Parts: sequence; structure tokens; C-alpha cells
Amino acid sequence: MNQTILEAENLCKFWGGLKALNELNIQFKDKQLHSIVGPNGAGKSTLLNTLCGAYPATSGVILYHGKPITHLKGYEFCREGIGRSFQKTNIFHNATCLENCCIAAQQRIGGSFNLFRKRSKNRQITEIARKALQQVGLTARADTRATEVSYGEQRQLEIAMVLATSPKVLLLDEPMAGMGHEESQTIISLLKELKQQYCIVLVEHDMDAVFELSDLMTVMVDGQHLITDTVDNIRNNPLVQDAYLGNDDEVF
Amino acid sequence: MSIFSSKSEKIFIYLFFAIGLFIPLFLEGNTFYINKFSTIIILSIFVMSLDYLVGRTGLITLGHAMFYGLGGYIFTILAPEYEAVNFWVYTFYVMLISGFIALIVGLIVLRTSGIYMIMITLALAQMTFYFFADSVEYGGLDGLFVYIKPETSIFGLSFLDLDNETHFYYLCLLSLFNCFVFFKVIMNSSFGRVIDALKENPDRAIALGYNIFHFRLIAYVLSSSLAAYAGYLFALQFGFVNPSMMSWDISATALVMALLGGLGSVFGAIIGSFMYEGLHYYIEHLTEYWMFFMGVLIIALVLTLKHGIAGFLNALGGKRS
Amino acid sequence: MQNILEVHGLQTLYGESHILHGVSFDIKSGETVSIMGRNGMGKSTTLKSILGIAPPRSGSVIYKGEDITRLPTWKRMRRDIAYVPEGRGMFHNLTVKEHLQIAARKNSRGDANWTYDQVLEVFPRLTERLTNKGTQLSGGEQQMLAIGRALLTNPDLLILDEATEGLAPLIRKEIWQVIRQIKDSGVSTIIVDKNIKVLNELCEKHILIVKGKVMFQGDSRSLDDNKAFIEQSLAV
Amino acid sequence: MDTSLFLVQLLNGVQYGLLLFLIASGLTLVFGVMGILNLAHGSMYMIGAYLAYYFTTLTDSFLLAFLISGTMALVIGIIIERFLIIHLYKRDHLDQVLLTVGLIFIFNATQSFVWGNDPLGVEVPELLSGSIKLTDIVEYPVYRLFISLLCLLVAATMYFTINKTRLGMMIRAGESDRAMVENLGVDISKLFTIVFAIGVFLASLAGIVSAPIVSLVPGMGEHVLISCFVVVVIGGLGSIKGAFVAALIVGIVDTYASVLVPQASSMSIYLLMALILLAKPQGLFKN
Amino acid sequence: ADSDPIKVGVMLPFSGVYAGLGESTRNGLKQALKEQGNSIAGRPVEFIEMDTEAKPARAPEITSSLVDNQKADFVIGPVHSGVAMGMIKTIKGKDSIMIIPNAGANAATGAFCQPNVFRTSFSSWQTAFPMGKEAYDMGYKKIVTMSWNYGFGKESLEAFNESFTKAGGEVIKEMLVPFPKTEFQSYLTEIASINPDAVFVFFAGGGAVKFVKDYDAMGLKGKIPLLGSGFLTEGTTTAQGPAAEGVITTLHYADALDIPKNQRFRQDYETLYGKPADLFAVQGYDAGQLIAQAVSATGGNTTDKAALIQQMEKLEIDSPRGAFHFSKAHNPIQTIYLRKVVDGQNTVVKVAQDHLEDPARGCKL
Ligand SMILES: Nc1ncnc2c1ncn2[C@@H]1O[C@H](COP(=O)(O)OP(=O)(O)OP(=O)(O)O)[C@@H](O)[C@H]1O
Ligand SMILES: Nc1ncnc2c1ncn2[C@@H]1O[C@H](COP(=O)(O)OP(=O)(O)OP(=O)(O)O)[C@@H](O)[C@H]1O
Ligand SMILES: [Mg+2]
Ligand SMILES: [Mg+2]
Repeated sequence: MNQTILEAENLCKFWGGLKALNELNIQFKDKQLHSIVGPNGAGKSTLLNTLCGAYPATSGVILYHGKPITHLKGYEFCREGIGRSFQKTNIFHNATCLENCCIAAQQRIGGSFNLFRKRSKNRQITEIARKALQQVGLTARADTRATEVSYGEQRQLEIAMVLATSPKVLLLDEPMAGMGHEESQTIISLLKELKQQYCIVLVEHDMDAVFELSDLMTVMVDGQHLITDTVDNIRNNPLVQDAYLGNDDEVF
Repeated sequence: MSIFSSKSEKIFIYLFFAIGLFIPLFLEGNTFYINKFSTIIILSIFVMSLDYLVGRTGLITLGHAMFYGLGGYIFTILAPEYEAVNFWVYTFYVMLISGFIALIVGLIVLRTSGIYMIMITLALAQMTFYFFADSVEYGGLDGLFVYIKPETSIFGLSFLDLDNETHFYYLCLLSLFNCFVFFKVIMNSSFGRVIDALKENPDRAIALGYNIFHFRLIAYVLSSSLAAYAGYLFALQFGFVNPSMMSWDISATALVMALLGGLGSVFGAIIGSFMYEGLHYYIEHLTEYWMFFMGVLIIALVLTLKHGIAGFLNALGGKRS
Repeated sequence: MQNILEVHGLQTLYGESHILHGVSFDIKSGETVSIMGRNGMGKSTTLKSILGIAPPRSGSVIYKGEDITRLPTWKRMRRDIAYVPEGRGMFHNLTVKEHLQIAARKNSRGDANWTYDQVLEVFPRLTERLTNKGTQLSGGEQQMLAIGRALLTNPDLLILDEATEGLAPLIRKEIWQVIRQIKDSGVSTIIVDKNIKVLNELCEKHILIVKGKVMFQGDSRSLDDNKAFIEQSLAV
Repeated sequence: MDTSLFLVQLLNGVQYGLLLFLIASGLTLVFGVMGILNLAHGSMYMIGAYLAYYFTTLTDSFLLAFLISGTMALVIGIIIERFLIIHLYKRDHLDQVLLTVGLIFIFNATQSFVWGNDPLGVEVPELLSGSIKLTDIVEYPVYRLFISLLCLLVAATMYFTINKTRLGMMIRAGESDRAMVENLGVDISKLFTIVFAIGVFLASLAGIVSAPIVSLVPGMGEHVLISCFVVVVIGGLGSIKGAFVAALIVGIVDTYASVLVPQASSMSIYLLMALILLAKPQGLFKN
Repeated sequence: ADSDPIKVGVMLPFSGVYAGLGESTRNGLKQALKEQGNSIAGRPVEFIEMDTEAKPARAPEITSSLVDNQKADFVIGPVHSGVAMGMIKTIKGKDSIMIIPNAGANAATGAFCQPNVFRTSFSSWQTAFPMGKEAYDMGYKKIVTMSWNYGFGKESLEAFNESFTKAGGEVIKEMLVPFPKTEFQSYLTEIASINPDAVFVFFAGGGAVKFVKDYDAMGLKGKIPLLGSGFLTEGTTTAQGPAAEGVITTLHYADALDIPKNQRFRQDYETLYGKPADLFAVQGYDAGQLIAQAVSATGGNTTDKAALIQQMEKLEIDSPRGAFHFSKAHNPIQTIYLRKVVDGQNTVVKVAQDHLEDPARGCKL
């Protein structure tokens, strides 16, 4: 059995009176793709944001390799190896795609406080960055400024940046949103490959992709854990169909 | 490999320093012009440090003159009244102490951002202003005098006589050059990469694992101590410091110069300072209502140039940074 | 039937880059039209050109028989067009309630088919979030709000750019339901979306844009006839 | 300090705070709500005061002067927005700094050219020139109380308009996303012109009504500018309520500081601002 | 050569708060030289005008421009004490003569006095010192003093304090207002609560206007007499209106001073510039007279500055304020008048102190 890498115990996140996460318990295992689905506003993004340290948890514990990391600062999560992509594209628009990935890679490699070493001199960083671009299929766009690539390509870049931080856990928030069919396919095959090495947490509304990729699925509703199970069980679970999927295919 | 980010920048810098080197030969004896150039060069250093902070780091301050003034005051207060101290040693002291102050100030002001940071820097600068303006021992609003200028020997060898305007001019020019190279080098460094990133999208930089506070703090300290260095040179040039060096309109004027030059371009700071001061000097001699024409000119420039004069030159040169 | 919108030879550029190369099509009153195409082909740009957000260099836009090519955006909107942009266009300093209040108005004929309460009925989720700021909503909630806001202007022509992006399947279905409802009420609609299957069912007319050119337009039947070509263009 | 004195000082503080609010109100609107950084705000205050002086001397009626100057201010506001500011919405905020610094220069030069450099004063209008006896020795000028009343009126109107009316929502929405407001069928550029003009009007209004209790001197605009920013920022950008509360706090703190800790009174409001921003980096009422 | 122009640099504020003072000073200066037909001993006079903007930080640079670049024989300026300090520093040891037409900082002709620096105006000390004794003689025993917290103000309060306490009075409270704050309500309330015999203040320009009006509006004027250093009512009475009536001050000049020289001067000034003369015009005028008389005395020779300075030290200037000559420290030894505002004009009540010399503390000349 794969070992649990990241887990949340009684995790809560309140926005004023709103319980975006309510006593959530969940475990993520190594070399597995674990997807989280649920209606809009269920708290999926909030969960990812809390797991990666962007929001401080209201209460509860986050365990990473068994040790609590809840108290860490936002930027320290990434250093531990928890990388995340954003639901709303969040990249450095004025930099080239390659440079975007270099920024991500440099954090890992270090030397960021070196005032005098020319940034382009660091081969290792550039290599990691190129590799990440290549993985998501953006090699051709390496030297294009990020604003100038299309929306779908920006989504790909978003993932490449996470990869460039050499994470152990990948938290992906709707990576496929806004992507065309072909791009989605690229990402799907990429994720298939990545889940051999990483622990991946995927939030996504594209059910085809989710069903195809997931080893485990969790359904969340109103900040609460509804069910965690395999794809097939979930698909046929009447509760889930009620709360999230609806009865049949996307026709009326 | 070149440190320049555009052809125009390269041409400008070569031309500027070439002319700068030889200009005293043509001004033989006219100490006023030499002095005037030194003053503007000192100002350029100050504006450059601000330009880096605002344009590169994205940290906008209206209290930068605080360090300009502190640079002067630190020296004036520290140096014994009737004894020539060593210039280099005191350069070190001034930058070290102002750097330390900047560290403390930075720890406070960098907790805020945007307009709030503008205001809190302004508040601290005004408080420092009033501290010196109300103080009895530091000369109050009338300021302090520097009675004896430092000597500049290194290991007993002395090349520069600070009482000599031309020598002082070269010291300023050299300082500006070093300052320019320094900023260009850190801009192109690994550190500069992070700075660029966190200016554009700080949230993403955090998500990538950077403690952006540390980077901002370093940038703030560097920029502030260079501003202090400029203030130190000012004090040396005129032998005089005054709280008005710290007043907010000096910060604002410097910001205007940086903007005119083209924010974030570093070499634009030189252009901005020379242009503003040049125009000011020229128009002031034409009319008592110089402010009117200065205002019209500034407005015309904002409306026609998008990224200041440096941006205009870069566009002419046809290469983007 | 009358054309509500005619688009002739739109040429649109962003700075130097030429995006639209002569886009032309027309929409009949009450018709629901899809615009398809891969990422970056110029779908959104087409919509923006129609609305004057990305003014075309040449070409014309005729709306209800009137040439509106030179009108400022707001005047076009006043002629009962509503737009849900990609990215949703939330206001960070307005509450959900205010988003709706600010938009609500009668159309130019003085009708108000959609009211504040009706919109909340369609999106009950929003009812719970009325005092939240627009940007504090979850992705999907923002999308609902954007659509609700557009409906409250009681448009004759509704333009939806990726309106179902980021919505949960159940909600997506609801949205399609709503769009059908809108369609039934006689409002013309332009939809940009990824879900070909639904579009096929819902729309009377389909427009395929490839690299800034209209490569296909026709009804659902002819869409089926050209299935191979279309799928290739969409890389399905 | 005995109680009656304490209360009179409180009245001073409140009265000063209200005046500060009036001066800052235009800035709250233009900067806080619309997001335009208008450094020439102080200059408009100055111009308002000088116009009031000019027209009171000309017409011998403060009311008439008030009306004429107010209208002129609106016109000036429209002109500035239509011909200058309008080019800068898509640009960096800092370009607005540059432009409005240019305006400061122009206004200052104009002031000095038209009205000269000697300090000038305006008489308090006859009707409001009396005093009210507060304690046996302290009297309070009626005109100051009148100003306070006016400030309250402005504050209430602004609060209501910005927060409760559709117009106010549109203005706020415009600050957040101009293009989207236009997408809703609103003539946003006209709206912004009007709001900017009102901002300028409010600045001048403050200048006009304070003309009788201040001295008109060159550069009077720059002095108030910083206080205005302090008020707007302490309150939290975009919050009318915040600006109002902040103005009162600043007024009261400044008043008590000048009697209780005179040595530090010059720093008091800056210290206050620094402390507030440290505790609440977004100001008091930023939501 | 002897027909070369005599260069007179003018360093005054022509913009900002002090611009009005700069203008008057310049007018007076020009009037004096016009009376000489704009030429002295056959040499024309050339003016080089620079705006100091009253910014001390710019002072050294502008001075250097006049002294080093333009080689001005005389530099007239400034109005503002902070600027004066910067100027003195720069002009020290240079071959130009500085004539201060206003700035009152005691140190300018005290601790920092220089052979080539003269002052035609006053020291802060001079303008306030005589009031101490006068106030006591008027029967005030307990007084509150108040001014802006800056050099000129503080020096004035000190000088007043010095003579007032010596006479036997007591300053029960000293209030310093941050410069340039003009919100006085809280201070006035406090004064009212202390209820002293009288109040002595130093304010000038716009602040003076505001203070006097507020003082009146608070109803204090009828109850607690207001005394001041003369600047309280100099060039400000029109703006102050009726509020200024009855305010008592000391100064080395008064508009209504009834001596022929003053009447002639004021008449000429009015015809030349179309507005009434003021103190600053007088001081500028005397700077002009000083130059004219000194250069005439050396027969037009301005190269030998030492000789010129010697002449200047010996001169007796026939000023509209009454004749004066210079002390060793180059500050005028002059008469100080006790004045009272009557019908919007400063009228002379009496001579407060005849031929008052500044103690020039710290000057080694
Ligand atoms: N900053 C915030 N302030 C207040 N409430 C917030 C904030 N961010 C999110 N919320 C609320 O928390 C709830 C959960 O939001 P979250 O973004 O986690 O949903 P989600 O599951 O990701 O939904 P979606 O699928 O639509 O993206 C929502 O109801 C949202 O309105
Ligand atoms: N503001 C802009 N400046 C420059 N280029 C732009 C801009 N907006 C879009 N583009 C470019 O124009 C092209 C068309 O963009 P558009 O947004 O119309 O595509 P789309 O068909 O809507 O794609 P998607 O499905 O990804 O939204 C893309 O190549 C994009 O990179
Ligand atoms: Mg989400
Ligand atoms: Mg699109």
C-alpha cells in the first residue's frame, strides 16, 4: 500500500460565519491521483489553499509525512515540497514562459540571495525549467512572453511552474478549466505520467478527466467530507449524483 | 556579456560618462558649473536609488528623502567638529548606520503595501523631519554645518582633495558610475530575478516558496543606504545639512524625476535628474513664473511619453528590455 | 425572420498582432448561436469586436438594422445587449447584492422579464452569499453572479463567453436549462463554449473560427454533415 | 484640566476634525473611491479660497461668491478630467502623480500671478459673525459651528450616495473594473468626469468656507494635502465612514496633543497614522 | 574696468509662502538704486535674480551660482533664516559681500558672523527684547508667550523673556506651535483657561493673520491684551481687519513713522509700484542705500572688498526707519518703536528703546 504523505485532521476554515471547511479529515497517498469534486462553493479551493499554506487554518492540523506543518508560514509549504497551481491563472505575465519556470526552479536550487551572480549563468535552473516546459508541451513557447500566449497555454504554463519547483505533492486547482480539448488531453496524459512519481490532489469539474485519472475520489459538500471512494463507486453513488453529478450525461 | 538591457541605454551610458569625464576640461575654472554638475550627479544617485526601489521592487515610498537627510546628518553628527576624518571610513559608517536604520524602518513599513506603504514611509519621514527640526542640539530648522571636509587618503595615499570642486566632481561621477553598475548587476542577478517576480505577482512568488519579505527588505536596505550616501555627498559638497533635506517635497520631486526619466530603467534616473534640474535652472532664469512653464512641460511629457524618456529612447533604439 | 445582428468583415488587431481576418456572420432574431474554435483562435476577440471592447480596424457591425460599429461600448449595451465576459468581471468592492442591483434595469422597451428575485431563484447559492464581495466568491459562484447580472439588464441579445467554465456538472446543467429558458423567451444568444454536444443540441446555428477566420457556419444538421472537418478543427 | 476645559477642547477637536473631513472629502471620493491619485487636491482647496476672496471683494456678498466659486470649481474639474486625467486611466497610478504635480505647479504660479503673494483674508459673513459664550471666558465663533454643520451635511450626503444609491455603486464598481461597468451600459467616462468634478468641487468648497477663518497664503494647498491623505488612509481607502472617523480622531488627537504633550505635537498625527497602519495595515475601515 | 556693471545678486523667495516678502524687498532695493540713476560712481548696476523658494537645501547651490559663477559683488538675501545659514556657509571666505535684508537669526551676526556679511534688517533679539520691559511697565506681571517652534520665534520669546523677567515679570507658560501649523483653537482655549495678564506672541505672515483673527473670534481680545513682536502686524493688518485693532507690538519701523525720510520714501514707493511700502521694502531699500553709499565712497572700486567693507562699517544709513549704523558684528544699531494698530495702521506710541545694539553673542569680529 502506498504511504500517506499529506493529511488533514479536523481541518476547519471559517470565513466569518461561513464554514468553508468544516472538520475535514482526509488523507493523500504517495503516487496516487486523488481528486476532489463537489458543487461550487463546497470549499475545494479553500481546502487546497489551506493545504498549501496560503490561508491559515482556523483550527485543525495538517500533517506532512506524519509531522504537523500547520504552523508553517505560507512560503515554507512550497519549500517542503507542496506545490500548487491556481484556479485563476496566476503567472508572471511580463516574463517569458521559460523565465516563469526559472523563477520557480530557482527557489529549489537556491542562490536567490546572490546579488552578483548573473541569473542566466545558472545552467541547472534553466535545465529544470526547460524540462518542465517540455513536460506540459510548451517547449515551442519558451521565449514568448506569457501575456502573448493564449489562455489555454497559460493554463499549461501554470502547471509547468509547479513542476519546476520539484514538488512531492501537487495540488492542482482546475488545471483543465478553459483548456481546449487537445490541451486537456496533453494535461491528462501528463498527469497520468506524473502520478507515477507524485502525490497529486486534483480539483476539477471536467468529469471525463476526473474519471479517467483518479485513483481515489473525494466528494465535498458545504465544507464537509461526503465520501471518499474509487471512481466506480462514486459514479454510482446516488448521494453523489444528487449533490453533484446529476442523473445522467450533460444533456437535458 | 553586457549589463545593458537596450542599445539606447548602452549608447546613453557611454556618451554620458565620456562627456562627464571631459567636461571639467571645458569648464576650466568655472566652479559654479562644476558644482552644479556635481549637485545634479548627487541627485541622480539619490533618484536612482529611488528608481530602483519604486520601479524595480514596486515599493513606492514618499519618505526616501529621510535617508537622504540622514546620510548628511549621520556624518555631520558623527564626525568630530574640527578634525578632518577619512572619507572612506565615514562612507562606510554612513552606509552601515543608515543601512541599519533602513533595516529597522523596513521591518515596520514593509508590513504594509501600496498606498499604505506610501503613507507610512511619509509618516516616518515627517517624524524624522520634525525630530531634527525641533531639536536644539542638531540645529533645529536652521540645520548644522560641516566645518572641515574629510580627507580621502587610502593607505596614506591621497588623490582627491574634496575642497577642490573638480576633484569633488570626479568623486561624484565615479560614485554615480559605481551606483549604476551596482544596480545593473543586481538587476541581472538571481536576486534580481526574484525581485522582478515579486514585483509583478507577489502572491505567486510566495506560492513558489519565496519569503518575499526578506527580498523586499534587502532591496529596501540597499536602496536606502545609497540614498544616504547621496545625502552624505550633499553634506560634503555644501558643508551644510538641514532638515528640509528630509521634507516630503524632496521625496516627491525625486519621484517626479524618476518618473520623467522612466521608472525602473535606472539609467532613466540620470536622465530624469538632469532634465528636471536643467529645465528648472533654465526656465527659472527666464521668468519669475517658472512654475507655470515647468508644470506645462511636465504635463506635456506625461501625456506624450508612456514610460518616461528612457522608454522613449528604448523605443527609438528599437529593442525592448 | 429579421436579422438581429450582422457582422461584416471584421479585422481586429491587438497592437501589432492581427487576430481577426475578416469575420462575417449574421444572427436572426431569437436565434441561439454557438461560436466554436480552439484556444486562442479569436472567439473572445470576435465578441469583443462586436461590443466595441476591441474595436475592429475595419468591417461593420449592424444591430437591429443600425450600424453600431462606431458607437462606444456602453451605448451598444444600452440597446439591450448583455455580456458575460471570460474571467467574469467581478467588482472587488461590491457585494453580491450590489452586483445585481447595479445591473438591474428595464430594457429599452420598458420590459423587465428578469427580476432580482427571479435571478436568486435560479441561483439559490447566491442567496446565501448576498453580503460577500464579488471576489470573495468561489469560482463557480462568480460565474453564476456574472450570468445573473447579465440577465438583470433584460437583454434582447445575450453574449456568453465560456459561461460554464468552472461550474459543477449539476450547475452546468442548470445553466443550460436557464439558457434554454432564455432562448424560449425569444432572446437571441451567442454562446462560446467547449461543450460541443450541448451546443449542438441547443443552438440553431454554429460558427467555427480558426485563426481569426470563419471556417464554417451552418445549422446543426450541416454541423453533423461536416463532422470530420469540425472535429479536426477542434482537435477533438 | 477641569471638565469644562476638557469639553471645550473636545469641541475644538471635533470641530477641527470635521473641517479636516470636509477638506479630505473630495480626496476620499476621487482617490479612495475612484482610485485617481490627485495630488493637486490641495491646490483646488487653495484656488477655492482665493476665488472666494476675489468674488467677495467683487460682489460684497459671501453667498454670491460661494455660488460663483463653486460653479467655477466644477468647470475646472470637468476641464481637468476631460483633457488630462482621461488619458491616464489605463496607465500606472504613478503617472497620475506626475501629472497632478504638474497641475500643482500651474495652480501655484497662477495664484501668485493673479493674487500676488501677500497674505489675504476674507471677512466672516455678517449673519454668522457672532460668538456663543461657552464658559465665562471662552466664546465660540458661530461661523465655526456653521462649518461643522456643513461638514456633517456633506458627510451624510456622501455616505448615503456612495453606499446606498445606485450611482454610488457604479462609482465604486468603476474603480474596480472600468470596462465591466461600461459593459453594463453605463457611460463610465461621463460618470468619472462628473465624480472627478465633484471631487474638485468639494476641495474648493472646503477652501471657500474656510476662507474666512484661515489666511490665504501661497502654498496653503500643500499644507493641507498631507493631512488629507493621512485622514483618507487612516480611515481605509474608499470608506467614507472611515474617512469621517479618521478625521475626527486626527482632529481630537491633534488638539489634545498640542496642549498635553506640546513637545511631540508636531509628530502626533504621523505617529498616530504609523501606529494605526501597523495594527491595521489597511486602515480602520477597509473591508 | 570702471564702466563694468556692479553685479548685485538677489536671492529672495519669489514663490511659496514668503514670496510677498521677497517682492517687497526687491522693490525697495531697486528703488534705492533707481534714486542713483541705476549707476554708482559711473558704473551701471546689474541685477541677477534667483528664486530661493525659501528652501534651505537649495541655498548653498544658488549662492554658489551667484558668487562663483556670476561673480556677484554683492549678494542680497535672504528672507528666511534657514536659507541665511546655508548662504553664510557658502559665502564664507569668498570675494562677495552678503547683505541680509530680512532674516533675523541672531547667529547670522552672532556666532556665525563674517567680515563680508552685513545685515540691514534686525536680529530677532532686537525686535522682542524691548517689549519685555514695556510689558512690565504697562502693568502686566504674568504673561503667556507663544510662537511657532522655530528659530526666529524661539529667539523672540527668549529675548522677551530675558527683559521681562529682568524687569520683574513672570512668564507663566511658553507655548510652541509646530511650524507651519495654523490651527490655534486648542492653544487659545488653553490661554483662556490660564487667563494671564497679557499674551506675547511671535507669528508672521499668514500665521499672524490667522492668529489675530482667531484670537478675536474666541473673544479673547477684549479680555487679555495681545502683545507681539512687530511681525504680528506687519503687512497683515488688511487681511486681519478689525481683529488687529489695538494690538501692541515692538519693531524697528512703523508704516506711520512720522519722519520726513519715511514720508518721502513711502510716497516714491507708492508711485513706483502702485502699492504702499512695508517694512521689507524699507530693509531692501536700505540694502540698496548701503551698496550705493559704500561703492561711491570707494570711487566705484569694487575689486578691493576689504576697503569696501571698511567703508560699509563706517557708514551711517539714512533709513526711513531713522538713521542707523552698523555694530561690530555688522548688525544695525537702531531704534525700536512701541506700536499700536489704529485704524488698520501701525502707529508709533513711543520709542521703546533708542539705539539698541544686539549683544552679538558668540561673534569674534
Ligand atoms: N476570501 C473569502 N472571504 C469570504 N468567503 C470566501 C472567501 N473565499 C471563499 N469564500 C467562500 O467560501 C466558500 C468556499 O469557496 P471555495 O472557493 O473553496 O469553493 P470551491 O469548492 O473551490 O468552488 P468552485 O468549484 O466554484 O471553485 C464559498 O462559498 C465562498 O464564497
Ligand atoms: N490583450 C491582448 N493583447 C495581445 N494579444 C491578445 C490579447 N488578447 C488576446 N490576444 C491574442 O489573441 C488571440 C485570440 O485570443 P482570444 O482570446 O480571442 O482567443 P479565444 O478563441 O477566445 O481562446 P480561448 O478559448 O483560449 O479563450 C490569442 O492568440 C491571444 O494570444
Ligand atoms: Mg474553486
Ligand atoms: Mg476566449
